[in-house]
Amino acid sequence: MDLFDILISASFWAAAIRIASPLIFATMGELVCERAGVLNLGIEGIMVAGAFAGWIAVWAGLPLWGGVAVAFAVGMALGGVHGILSVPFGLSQHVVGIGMTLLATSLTFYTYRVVLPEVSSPPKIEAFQAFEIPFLSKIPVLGPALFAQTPLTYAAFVLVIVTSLVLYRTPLGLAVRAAGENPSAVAAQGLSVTAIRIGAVMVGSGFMAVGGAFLTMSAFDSFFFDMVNGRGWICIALVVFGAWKPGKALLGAILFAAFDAFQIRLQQTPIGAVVPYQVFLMMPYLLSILALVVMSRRAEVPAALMVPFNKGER
Amino acid sequence: AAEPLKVAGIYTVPVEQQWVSRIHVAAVAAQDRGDIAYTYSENTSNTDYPRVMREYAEAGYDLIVGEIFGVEAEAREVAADYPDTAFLMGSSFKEDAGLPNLAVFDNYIQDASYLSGIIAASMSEAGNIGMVGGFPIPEVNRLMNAFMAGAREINPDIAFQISFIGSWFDPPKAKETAYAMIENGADVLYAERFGVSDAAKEKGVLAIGNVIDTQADYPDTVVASALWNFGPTLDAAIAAIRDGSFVAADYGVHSFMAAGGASLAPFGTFEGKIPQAALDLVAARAAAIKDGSFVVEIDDTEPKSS
Amino acid sequence: MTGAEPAHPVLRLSDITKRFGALTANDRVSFDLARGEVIALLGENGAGKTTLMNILFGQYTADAGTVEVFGRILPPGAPRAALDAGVGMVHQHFTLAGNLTVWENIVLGAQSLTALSLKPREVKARIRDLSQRFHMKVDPDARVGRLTVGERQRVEILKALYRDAKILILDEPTAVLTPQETDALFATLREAIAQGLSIVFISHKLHEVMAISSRVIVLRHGRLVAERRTEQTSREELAALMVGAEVTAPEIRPSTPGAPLLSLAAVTTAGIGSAPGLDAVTIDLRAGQITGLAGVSGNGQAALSNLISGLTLPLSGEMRIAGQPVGDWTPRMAIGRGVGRIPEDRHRTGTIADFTLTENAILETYASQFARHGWMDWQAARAHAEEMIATYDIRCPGPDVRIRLLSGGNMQKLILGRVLETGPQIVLANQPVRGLDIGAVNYVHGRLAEARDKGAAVLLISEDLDEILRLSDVIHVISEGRLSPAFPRGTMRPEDLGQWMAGHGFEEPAHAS
Amino acid sequence: MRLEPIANPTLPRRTLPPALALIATFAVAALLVMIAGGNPADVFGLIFKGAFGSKFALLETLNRATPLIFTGLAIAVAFRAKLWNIGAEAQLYAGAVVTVVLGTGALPLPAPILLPLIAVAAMAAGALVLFIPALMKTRFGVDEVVTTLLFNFIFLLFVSYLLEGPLKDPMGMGWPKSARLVPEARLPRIIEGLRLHWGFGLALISAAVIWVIDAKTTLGFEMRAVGQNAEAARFAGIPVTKVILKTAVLSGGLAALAGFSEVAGLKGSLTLDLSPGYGYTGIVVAMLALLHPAGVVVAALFVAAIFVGADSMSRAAGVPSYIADIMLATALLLMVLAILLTKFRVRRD
Ligand SMILES: Nc1ncnc2c1ncn2[C@@H]1O[C@H](COP(=O)(O)OP(=O)(O)OP(=O)(O)O)[C@@H](O)[C@H]1O
Ligand SMILES: Nc1ncnc2c1ncn2[C@@H]1O[C@H](COP(=O)(O)OP(=O)(O)OP(=O)(O)O)[C@@H](O)[C@H]1O
Ligand SMILES: [Mg+2]
Ligand SMILES: [Mg+2]
Repeated sequence: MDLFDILISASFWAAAIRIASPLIFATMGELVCERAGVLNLGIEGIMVAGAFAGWIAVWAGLPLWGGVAVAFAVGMALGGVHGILSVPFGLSQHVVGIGMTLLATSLTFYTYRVVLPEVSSPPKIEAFQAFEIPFLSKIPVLGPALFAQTPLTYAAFVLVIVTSLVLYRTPLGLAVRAAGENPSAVAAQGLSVTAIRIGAVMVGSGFMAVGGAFLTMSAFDSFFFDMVNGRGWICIALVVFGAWKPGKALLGAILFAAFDAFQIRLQQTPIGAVVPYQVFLMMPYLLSILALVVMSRRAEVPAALMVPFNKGER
Repeated sequence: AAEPLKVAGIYTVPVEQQWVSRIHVAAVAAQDRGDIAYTYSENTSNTDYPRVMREYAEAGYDLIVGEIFGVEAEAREVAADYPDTAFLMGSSFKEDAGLPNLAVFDNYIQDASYLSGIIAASMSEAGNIGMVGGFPIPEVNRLMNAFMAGAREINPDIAFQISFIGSWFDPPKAKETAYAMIENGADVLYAERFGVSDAAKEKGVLAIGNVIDTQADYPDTVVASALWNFGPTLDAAIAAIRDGSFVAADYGVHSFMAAGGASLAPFGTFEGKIPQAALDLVAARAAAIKDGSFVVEIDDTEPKSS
Repeated sequence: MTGAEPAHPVLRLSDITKRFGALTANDRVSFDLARGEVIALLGENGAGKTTLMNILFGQYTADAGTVEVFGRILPPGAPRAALDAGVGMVHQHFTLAGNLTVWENIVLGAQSLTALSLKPREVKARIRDLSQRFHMKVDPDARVGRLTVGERQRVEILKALYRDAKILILDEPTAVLTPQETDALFATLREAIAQGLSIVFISHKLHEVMAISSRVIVLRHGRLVAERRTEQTSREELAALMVGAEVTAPEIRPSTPGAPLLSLAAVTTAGIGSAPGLDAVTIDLRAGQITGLAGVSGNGQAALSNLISGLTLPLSGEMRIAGQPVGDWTPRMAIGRGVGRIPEDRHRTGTIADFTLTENAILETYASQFARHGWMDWQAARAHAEEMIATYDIRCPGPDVRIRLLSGGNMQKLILGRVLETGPQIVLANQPVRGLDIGAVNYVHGRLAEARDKGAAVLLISEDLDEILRLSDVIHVISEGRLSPAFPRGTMRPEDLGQWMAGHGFEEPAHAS
Repeated sequence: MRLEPIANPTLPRRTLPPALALIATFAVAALLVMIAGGNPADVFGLIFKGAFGSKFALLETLNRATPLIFTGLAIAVAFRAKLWNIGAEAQLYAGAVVTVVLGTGALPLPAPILLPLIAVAAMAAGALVLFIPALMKTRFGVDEVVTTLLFNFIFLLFVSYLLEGPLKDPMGMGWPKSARLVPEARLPRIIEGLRLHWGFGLALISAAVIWVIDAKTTLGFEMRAVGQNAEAARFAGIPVTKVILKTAVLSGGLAALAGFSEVAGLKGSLTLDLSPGYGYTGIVVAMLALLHPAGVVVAALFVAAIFVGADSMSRAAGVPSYIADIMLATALLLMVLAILLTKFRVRRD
């Protein structure tokens, strides 16, 4: 297939959107955390936990959306731990994040092994199926790419809109944005920086967990160790790439996913026969860095990101 | 009956991984028979591997099973330090007479893979087969190459699309890769990784299994599978330890079809849907392999798309 | 609302005591505030003014004592309750989020967090209404990060007014304002008083205190030591009450200028953020002379200061030091060429908060004087710091204390010492007494004059015309990056300078003397 | 809630929180062991035995601590200058790659010359790997948290390419791994017959060197100044950009030594899974140590002991070995909290 043909094919963009979906959830989650001033390096582990929790809940008999809710709740709980350690106690967000990733991952694996001690391949669930939106899915190229996805993908897009609306159009979002920029501005208005930040980390972590659950409940239908495979870390880059704005971050996620979908297809072209496959796998990362260099000057980092706030001190 | 042997497995991946799962299943079966008492450590990184070997050896295990592809030299040092413990290790190297307590094996199921390739080619109308692998390591390459050789016997011009996803456990990624291959014309997929058969199932094309039999999960998709049965390998080791004859040896032969270590899975739902010509060829090759008149080449080099 | 009866003050502090460890920051402080009254709170740096206001506003919890607003005791430690009771506070350090717009900052926390909309249109209309009523010009849609200090100040006040504050607390609101901005602020405050608000006002500038307050309360070491009606007191008395002794300003004698030590010829530099750069500036800084640079902040002072400090290079034009053109130019080279620099912001630029006094003392000279072949001589550094503590009267527990714990005045003394002890040829003093109490101000001024007398060329950048007029041997005004001619001591009245500061007089091309 | 510094913490104040953190960690482990069907009563004994109970166990703990000392130091150095190096993993592999390139026979030199040469070259490679993100930070203002993080993936893929391509052991039967080092390129054992190698010694020496740099040299002073307040440092004449780049070189070099030590001291060859996340764990080690080099050694030993002990315990108790990682994570999180509580008091208001 010609490279250009690939780029204009509906199936390619459908793949890009599919690959992007879990990233969109988790990126929105990370974005919410960082907007409130907390870098959440627990993302990778929280996604693992969410992937497992949603899947096992459905396996145990819950409906699919029930599984999503369970994943969200598990993410919230882990986010709560992250929040308590990093906000009122002000512990290093790097340490808490890495510790949370280790904790969430190992707890998940442990739970998996305790629940399913003797299996040679993990059980499958009836995952979300693609749902063609009437009419819209008939639009050429765009239709099959955008409107023949699973409900969870649609939810990812809705989440971007909701995140955006809440952040920019509601008092709560205003407080979150202020907490990430200058927490004393929030405290001086009688609002609790601690509560806002912990809340943001919890909700954001919930989104991350749903991103993980996408992998086991939409992209695939069972859970494997290590299946999150670094996607969480990508989302941290995507937040920066998106300059902490939901819309741009969404764009970044789709772009990254498009590169991923593209490299998969590129491997089957004549180029693929001569270039080592690692080069293709590297491509999305390299392009992210390149994009960061190009974008860097304009991005506005939340000023209080990674800065703990303690009422007693200035 | 005699005291069960104390057997420990050390795996660098979770026991769900196909390759390891065959060892695990065989060991559990042996335990259920009462032959061994079995325990295992999974997801042990190569950094920790020698330490874990030592711990089991120190704890007095009779037999340690596992995979030392990444730690060949260190593992041999450990084996040398514990001459009374038998080590049966997946390894790319041959046994070493100077290290009598370490025997090697691998999944030499190229015979079955070859046969599954014949079937794959016969089922592919497009003459285009997609193959998704984790990493191009010897035992993956070996089976892919045998599969491709078998397929070419039916259709010398058949095209192969080959991709490695750089992970053992990323079914969504494997699935996406498989989708791309189907878009690109593949109508039969070689399912080296989890996720590939799922893509085939969704897109209504066929898949060929590898190492394990997954037809029950994909009844209308998985046509045939090249199975690995670790039982003969393990049983041979247990017997050897029991009668004190365990020595450095290449247990890989126990994975050959002739030894019952490899087989083509029953066609099950695809019974009667495979062209007779292919079935005849499979039968002929299988017989020739068993009597030694046909040898499937062992080729560990990285396969390339064609 | 009817006029408050004298028996019912709008605010009553009773026996407020607050300790920080061993230190008693407020010691049984009590006072009342009546409706429509302005109380000025005076005291040296560290006297406990901010602490007291933070307690009143609920940001700190008092160890003892109560805060009563409109007859009701506020729960301790709850800014929310204070806000709801009608207390608004403008903090010494602004509490604004730079990434948000003016209206967003104002409405932050004023609406229920569960509300589904910010109602921007209503909010902005209300802000416009308020800004009209109180004579404060702001653009509700401007991003706060881009505003000048004066504008930010207005946003802070609007924040309080937006919440219907009846009591306004202003902690050093004028410390960073230009005289014009201060005037505008006072106009607003008078309007507020007229509309029934009551105000607590903190400032180190006694003329402001005299101008705006009706009553003055003086704190010393956390205790309320005096209370005066403004019309019955004088600046001299207040100064003495604050310090606890007679205060005399250093006498500044006229000087005889020498050769130019630093000169700029038609220098143009890049702007900094929204502030302009220098626009073909020509100036000579002469030995034995204090050159005052007056001007509204944000007119190129930062550009000039950065240039002299070694942080930037001219885009065009030439800078000479002692007649030698400078080529490569870095802060380290500036120090090497004898340029001593007192930066505008002692917290951000002048010191490293978590470094010890010793480390801060050698920050500019560690490589040249306290290290050999890359090895630090900490013993010498410490000895040097001890010497500086003694010479410059830095009040502190010792050379190992983290600089963060020093008061602004003592921090400034350290910076001053760091600059002066190398015997600089050229001294750049950018806002050297901002936020300092009278005693500290006098000290810094005295030392600057002393440096001049020893032959240094001093450039004093300040927005405080009093300070400029008192200290400078020659004055320039800067506006939009352009420089006025030099006005020798005694030739200009404040009003004249004000005209220049407002940009008048620049029509003709600027002539440098 | 508010944290209030304690001026002079008493002895119980300084010891009780860490002790409680440790006890809580063991309690968590015991609970998990019980859920998994093991005997919780044995947990403590088995962990202790696994980490220190025999010469073998002790040496394993020290071996495990060795790369963590290097990466911990690398992070401590970088974080002090507020250079957020999350890419120690990549730098570690850079060191390992160079060790393999130079140590597999390319240079026919005797050990006393070859080993230092390799070590220096490895450091240079690690330095380079961090230098690039540092340069992007100073030049373009690109956030190094992200770039160093992404570099980990890129570099690992690069190593994967090398191991399947140019560096693949021709005698390795196709498995992606490098050839073995020549004996001259191997770090000798500290005591013959025991598995502990001179990499551990080198780690201790590195810690001492960093300590000296921090406390006694102008570079240490500059790095701290830049980390605490770059603007003030620049104003005072400290060449901030240069200092950041120097910090990057030092940090990347230290991380690379972890790779050098693992390959030359322990493994003798390079595989793709050389490091089970030492680069990331180094961050935790450094923070536990409050970025102090001596603390890094202690923290690395602590982390290693918990992991080795708990891993061994899980085998002895017949429960999933993931408990070891859970314990490690719990211990880390609770211990950083405990260290905070030795210096601060929690006040409610
Ligand atoms: N958060 C704090 N922790 C410990 N001590 C403090 C704290 N805040 C203030 N102090 C102490 O309280 C005293 C009073 O400080 P405060 O800030 O109230 O002074 P101030 O009168 O506002 O000074 P200035 O005129 O410089 O603003 C100081 O000497 C200081 O030692
Ligand atoms: N976190 C703190 N811990 C202890 N003391 C503090 C703390 N913050 C401030 N202080 C004390 O508060 C006093 C006043 O602090 P502040 O910073 O208001 O000084 P300042 O003279 O007003 O300086 P500036 O006007 O430059 O801000 C100082 O004496 C300082 O010791
Ligand atoms: Mg104050
Ligand atoms: Mg002050």
